Amino acid sequence: MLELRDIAAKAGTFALNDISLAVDRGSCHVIVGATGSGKTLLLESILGLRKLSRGSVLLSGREITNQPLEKRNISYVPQDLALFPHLTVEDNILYGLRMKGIKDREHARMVEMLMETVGIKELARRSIGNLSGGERQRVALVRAIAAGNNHLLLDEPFSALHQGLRRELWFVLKELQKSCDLTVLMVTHDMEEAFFLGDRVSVMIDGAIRQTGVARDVYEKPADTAVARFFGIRNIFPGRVRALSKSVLHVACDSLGAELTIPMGAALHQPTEPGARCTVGIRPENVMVLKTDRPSYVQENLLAGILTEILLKGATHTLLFRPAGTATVVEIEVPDYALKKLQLNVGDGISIFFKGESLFLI
Amino acid sequence: MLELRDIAAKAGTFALNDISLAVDRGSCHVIVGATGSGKTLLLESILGLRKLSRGSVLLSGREITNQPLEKRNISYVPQDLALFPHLTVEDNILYGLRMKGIKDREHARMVEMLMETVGIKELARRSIGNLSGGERQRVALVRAIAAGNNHLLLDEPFSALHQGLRRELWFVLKELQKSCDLTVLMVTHDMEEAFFLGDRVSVMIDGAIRQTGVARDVYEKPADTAVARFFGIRNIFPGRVRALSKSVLHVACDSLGAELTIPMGAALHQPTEPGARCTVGIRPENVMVLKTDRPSYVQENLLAGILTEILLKGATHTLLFRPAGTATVVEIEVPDYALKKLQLNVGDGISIFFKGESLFLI
Amino acid sequence: HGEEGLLVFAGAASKPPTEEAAKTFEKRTGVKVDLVFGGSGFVLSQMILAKKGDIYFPGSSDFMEIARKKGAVVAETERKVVYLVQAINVQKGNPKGIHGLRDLTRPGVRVAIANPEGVCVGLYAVETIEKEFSAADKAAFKRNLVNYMESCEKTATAISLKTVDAVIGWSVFQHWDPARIETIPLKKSEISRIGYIPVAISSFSNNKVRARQFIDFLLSEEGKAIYGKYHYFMSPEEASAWIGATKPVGGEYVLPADWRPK
Amino acid sequence: MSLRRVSILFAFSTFALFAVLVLSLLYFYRGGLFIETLFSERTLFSIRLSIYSATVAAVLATALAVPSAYALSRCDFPGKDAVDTILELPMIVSPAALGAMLLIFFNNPLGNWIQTRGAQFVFDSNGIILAQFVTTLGVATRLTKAAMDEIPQRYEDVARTLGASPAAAFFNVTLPLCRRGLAAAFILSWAKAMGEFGATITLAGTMAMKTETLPIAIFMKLSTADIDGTVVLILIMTAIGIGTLYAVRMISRKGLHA
Amino acid sequence: MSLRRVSILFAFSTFALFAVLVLSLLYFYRGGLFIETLFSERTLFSIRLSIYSATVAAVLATALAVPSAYALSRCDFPGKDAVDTILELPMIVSPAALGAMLLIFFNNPLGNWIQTRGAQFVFDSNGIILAQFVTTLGVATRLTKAAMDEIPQRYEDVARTLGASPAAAFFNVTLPLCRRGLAAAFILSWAKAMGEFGATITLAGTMAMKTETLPIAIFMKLSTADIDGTVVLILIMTAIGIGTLYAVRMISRKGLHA
Ligand SMILES: Nc1ncnc2c1ncn2[C@@H]1O[C@H](COP(=O)(O)OP(=O)(O)OP(=O)(O)O)[C@@H](O)[C@H]1O
Ligand SMILES: Nc1ncnc2c1ncn2[C@@H]1O[C@H](COP(=O)(O)OP(=O)(O)OP(=O)(O)O)[C@@H](O)[C@H]1O
Ligand SMILES: [Mg+2]
Ligand SMILES: [Mg+2]
Repeated sequence: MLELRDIAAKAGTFALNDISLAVDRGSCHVIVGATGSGKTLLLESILGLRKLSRGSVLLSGREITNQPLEKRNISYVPQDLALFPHLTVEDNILYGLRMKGIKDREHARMVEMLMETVGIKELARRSIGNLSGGERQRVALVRAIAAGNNHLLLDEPFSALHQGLRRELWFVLKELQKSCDLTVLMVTHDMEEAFFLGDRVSVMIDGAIRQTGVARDVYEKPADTAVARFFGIRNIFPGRVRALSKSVLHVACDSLGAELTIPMGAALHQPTEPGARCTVGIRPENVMVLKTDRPSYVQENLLAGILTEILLKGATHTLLFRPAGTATVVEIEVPDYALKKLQLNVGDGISIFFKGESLFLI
Repeated sequence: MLELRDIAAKAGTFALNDISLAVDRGSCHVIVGATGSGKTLLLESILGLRKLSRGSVLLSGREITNQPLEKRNISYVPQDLALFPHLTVEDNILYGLRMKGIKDREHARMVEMLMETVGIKELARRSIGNLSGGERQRVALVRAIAAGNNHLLLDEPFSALHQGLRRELWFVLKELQKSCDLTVLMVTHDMEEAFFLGDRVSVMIDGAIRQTGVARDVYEKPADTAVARFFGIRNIFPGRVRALSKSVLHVACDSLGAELTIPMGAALHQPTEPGARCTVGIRPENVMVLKTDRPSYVQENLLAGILTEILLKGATHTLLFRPAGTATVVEIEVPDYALKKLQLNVGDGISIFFKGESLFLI
Repeated sequence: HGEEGLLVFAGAASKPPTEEAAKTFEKRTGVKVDLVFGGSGFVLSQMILAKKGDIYFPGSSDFMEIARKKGAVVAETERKVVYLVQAINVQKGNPKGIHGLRDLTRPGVRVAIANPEGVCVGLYAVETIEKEFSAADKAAFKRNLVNYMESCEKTATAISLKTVDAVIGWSVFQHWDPARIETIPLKKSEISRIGYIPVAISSFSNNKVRARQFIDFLLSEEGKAIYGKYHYFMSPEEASAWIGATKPVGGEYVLPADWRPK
Repeated sequence: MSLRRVSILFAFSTFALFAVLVLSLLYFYRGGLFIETLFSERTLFSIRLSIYSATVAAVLATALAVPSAYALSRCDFPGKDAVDTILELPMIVSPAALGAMLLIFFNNPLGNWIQTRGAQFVFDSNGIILAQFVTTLGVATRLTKAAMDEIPQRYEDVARTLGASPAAAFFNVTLPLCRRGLAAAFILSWAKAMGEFGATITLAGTMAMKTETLPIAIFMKLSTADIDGTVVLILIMTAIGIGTLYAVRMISRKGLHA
Repeated sequence: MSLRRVSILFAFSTFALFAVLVLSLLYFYRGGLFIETLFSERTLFSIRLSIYSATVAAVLATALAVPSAYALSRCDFPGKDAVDTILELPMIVSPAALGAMLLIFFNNPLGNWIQTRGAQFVFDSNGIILAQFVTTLGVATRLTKAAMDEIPQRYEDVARTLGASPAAAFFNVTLPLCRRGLAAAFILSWAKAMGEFGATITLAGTMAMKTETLPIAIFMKLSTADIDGTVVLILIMTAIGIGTLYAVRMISRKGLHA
């Protein structure tokens, strides 16, 4: 169990602010966040590579805030790997074991098997300098795990691997977590990875943790607009609750010139009373386009307006839409084949439609 | 236009073999491949950082095989970035311009705008040492583009960026390609990236290029089993063409104990006559599971057998299936909710079913 | 230092005969003699700083003067061992055709003398120059003067290595490197005094009896024979005979201020 | 005791060693003489001469060292090992022998020709610079090479893909990257040149107001058994040398570590 | 002309400079004398003494330099700049002055005490080692520090996350990473100690078969205007020194660059 209590640290003009976090024993906690949001800094602060200006770090209930690095028993895969350039792959990997004076056969066999599993066993005698990017990353991973600590901090450990191998290593990591009772805190920018590996996920923005929860919850119920934006919810509109029933919520969005009907359960914190301010969001890919000349079979969450721009991209394209009587821009992502079928032109009057279940209340 | 003719190079015991490639002017050619397959080596060979043991490199028809590095006019974003640690972000970026003595205002403004677009403008005066991983990557990208060459080699240039920013930069790159007439050769291990950016895609395996083509073709019609495996087609079975009509192909797969019906157009090279050997593949996620106690509404490509293992993973799970009367293992990936609905147990007799259009003929 | 052995601080100029003498003395008495050679002043500094040593044996008289003033030697024990006569030394074969003092003022002749501040052969040279040269000659000489050599032996080496055309040194230089050095005698009037090499017991010695014994050996016939072999003058008479006139031995000469920049 | 403590202890014991040496000079120190000696025309001349020639020699040596070090660090060529090894020659043979070798060289027809046609070196202030240059060249090259060896060639290569010529890449990338090593090389060369004595005295002589550098003045004082004078000059030398280096270090710290 | 060519040219001109100096010795060379001098008991003693004391001094200096350099490179402590600057003292004050300082030190009550209770240094072969040690300590520390400065602290930090104590991280990571710099420091120290002359002669004197190292023997030959002997001894010194260094370099190349 790894616990952070109100940690704060500084790096130049950048600051980590009051970060609290608890990673349960044996679980994997994933930190996601934009580049430059302070994820690496946070890991370094936990490890003692950076001085905290405030707060404390606890490991299995024991405070380690002022412990020297080597006494913390936390292994680390740095973003830049920091493999020892003068040692072979094998010596890099066995470094931790040797430092701890662990000589037992079983552990050594475990390490060997691990090397085999991640596919670097044949590299054992190679020097670090002539490995490929992905090979290095795996060496760094094995080196950290082989050190035999129960706590593991991983800074984007799979970023240089191709999809197939990456997925394989996810399984390996899950397996190891169980067999070695590992508590993992990991940084990634791959959402799939976060979903797959993360028992819980934290979203870091500008040096602060904005939301923590189960992956799906965080993804589907962003706590604030910044988190929503990070997860690709590019359409965000302010609103006001007009009425609420047991199953749905009616929100008036002036900027859209329309009232939206949202099922209950679309937000973390439900506005409790009519008149409360709120924010509604929707992913561009969840906005449906209807040609106005076709009969529409939906009535709710339907907006009429004008198609103001078509941005051709590739597999999908982006459309910009202006609801009638407003200056708001709604972003819509449509697949290539759909666009072809619709035969749209800039300036066309079209309707769009938000599926209730894909609307977010923030 | 960048052309490689039968390039070969060595690095220790690893060798690049007879690589030929042509990147059309203004297009983006993506190289995908497993880690350690030689992608970085190939880029380095093109740039002249490594000596070729054979073959030639042509740029716009002009041979540059023996030209000094700086005369090749190819910009490069190395996998390890190699930013100059003694220069500020701005000086790193302007390095190329200064070396070429380009002083015109417009170019400088273009570079400034580029920095703004990728979000590193406020970092201009910072030193390289205290940038985050993703910030560094963007600096390296801008540095390469700012040098003003028409040819650009990118080695996993977006690997440290989160999804949102990564997508934005895809657009930026596409835009730049048009506005600056850039010919791009790029390495990635992100398939989405390859699809989005790559006009053409090459698959590299063990130092050789196994297949080149339009992204979708390569993905859907792998040229050989190695490529197929790389793209996650983990179920691969040998077969023999039994009959072929205008629209479908009947393939007998002894290892499955069944005959498969495959629509024409599922392979790059169609077997021309009955009796020809061929290989059939299918992705685990395209294998459908039917409980045998339910009535089946499909007849084609249906296999009965036994569920031998359930590997619980997370969002999706893997099932292993043995067709009746064989020793073959078929891998099946099912979403979590589906597994729950099916209420399967190891040892159950179940049926599986391959959708014709998701079968590959290799 | 062991009770048995003797530690001698000696000027490097007389190294070969002194080494030979020490060896002979060792053979005769079984007393080990350690010789520290160097510039006479330099070894004196060493002796004072180390507070060690039994015998001080400089290359020339003026250092004995200093040693006496500093109380580094037992004054009464001073003895003169050999005698030296001033001369011009030139390269073998005398390529510049230097035959007398006045030739040293000729343009284009590179001349050196020993440092008159520390080395007596330099001081003697200055005395001669001051006495013999007019102001114009002196100026011409100073123009030709390229260096003050820091020791007696360096003054000789300057000729050996052909770094200068002539030095005003000792007549004995010729015998130090006969293949390269040639001595041009000065006129007898030009020589004011005869130089000598003294020896004395160091005040730091705690083995004065043995030290006395070594000095006695140097002054014995056997000792003298060794120095004679190296063409030192063994008595004032011998030196006067070589000059062709009788000159005083040693004595004081105060270096004029213009030779002593502050 | 922790590594940190132990290592700091060692650092201070090195300091103490040298500090004790300097302090023990005070045993012979006489204040009045210090002022008198320091402000005498002769001492001031020596100080100026020492600083001037050490600076010129160190600049020359470093300037020559940089390209040589580049060749030794980056290029492969026949005879490289020989070049690399001979760099230690000036240290190995001892300064006095080096001076003798220089004298012997000027004894040769070639050396003679240089002296008659070109500049005088023997017993001339040019000789000081030459002697100091020759003694420091080897160490300056060795240190610069060591510094360059630590800079990966990769940066240069990448600079060239950005259009820099090999020379530009060298000047803009490698050279500034090893600036700390270069500064260390220069400072050490300067210090070595300042303290150079054996080769200087042999080649350039000891003439007051002409070729008498501070180390030679110290030696001359010692040679005239003037121990008080020696102590004073050593103190002056120490103060000037260490003071200058301390100042340089403080000033360049900002520039170098920025 | 390309940078490569120019830089190689410079490297060879450095080589040529030293080579010409060595070759010009042959102007005075006499073969018979060479053999005779080389195999005389006295020369052989000098060779042994030189190699022995230089090796001991260089080993001691490097051993002390490593922890000091670590402190200067990795730790912050008050007085660090002073320690850092005083390292150049032995170069600045010139060897003869350094020797004089050592003599003066042993004149002190403390120095005296050491000499009576501990080992004899003044006019003793211990003095040679001490003089060489003191002259090389500064440069050894400076070079080792420069080498360590180039190794990012990060490796040590990561080693510690793997359970290495600061000392273990230092010995297993930093030290081997700067092994080339360390080797260069040792080699330079050895060369410097081999050629050390000023401090040695001042502290230990010139006693034949006792404290006469090769540089001192050369000096004494020169002092007695024995040019032929000087030349022979310089050649012997050069051959031994450069030969040893070349051999060391060839052998360690494999070990270091592996
Ligand atoms: N010395 C400094 N001065 C100013 N800003 C700094 C300094 N050091 C770090 N930063 C800033 O702190 C922020 C956080 O850096 P960090 O490396 O933790 O980001 P990150 O979340 O790991 O990003 P990435 O995903 O790109 O690795 C960055 O914006 C970086 O520029
Ligand atoms: N000196 C060498 N000796 C042996 N093998 C080497 C040497 N240098 C490189 N290799 C091997 O060459 C292969 C190709 O390396 P390269 O860096 O091109 O891989 P890559 O395709 O870029 O992989 P990644 O996606 O991980 O960056 C790797 O397996 C690497 O181990
Ligand atoms: Mg990071
Ligand atoms: Mg790569």
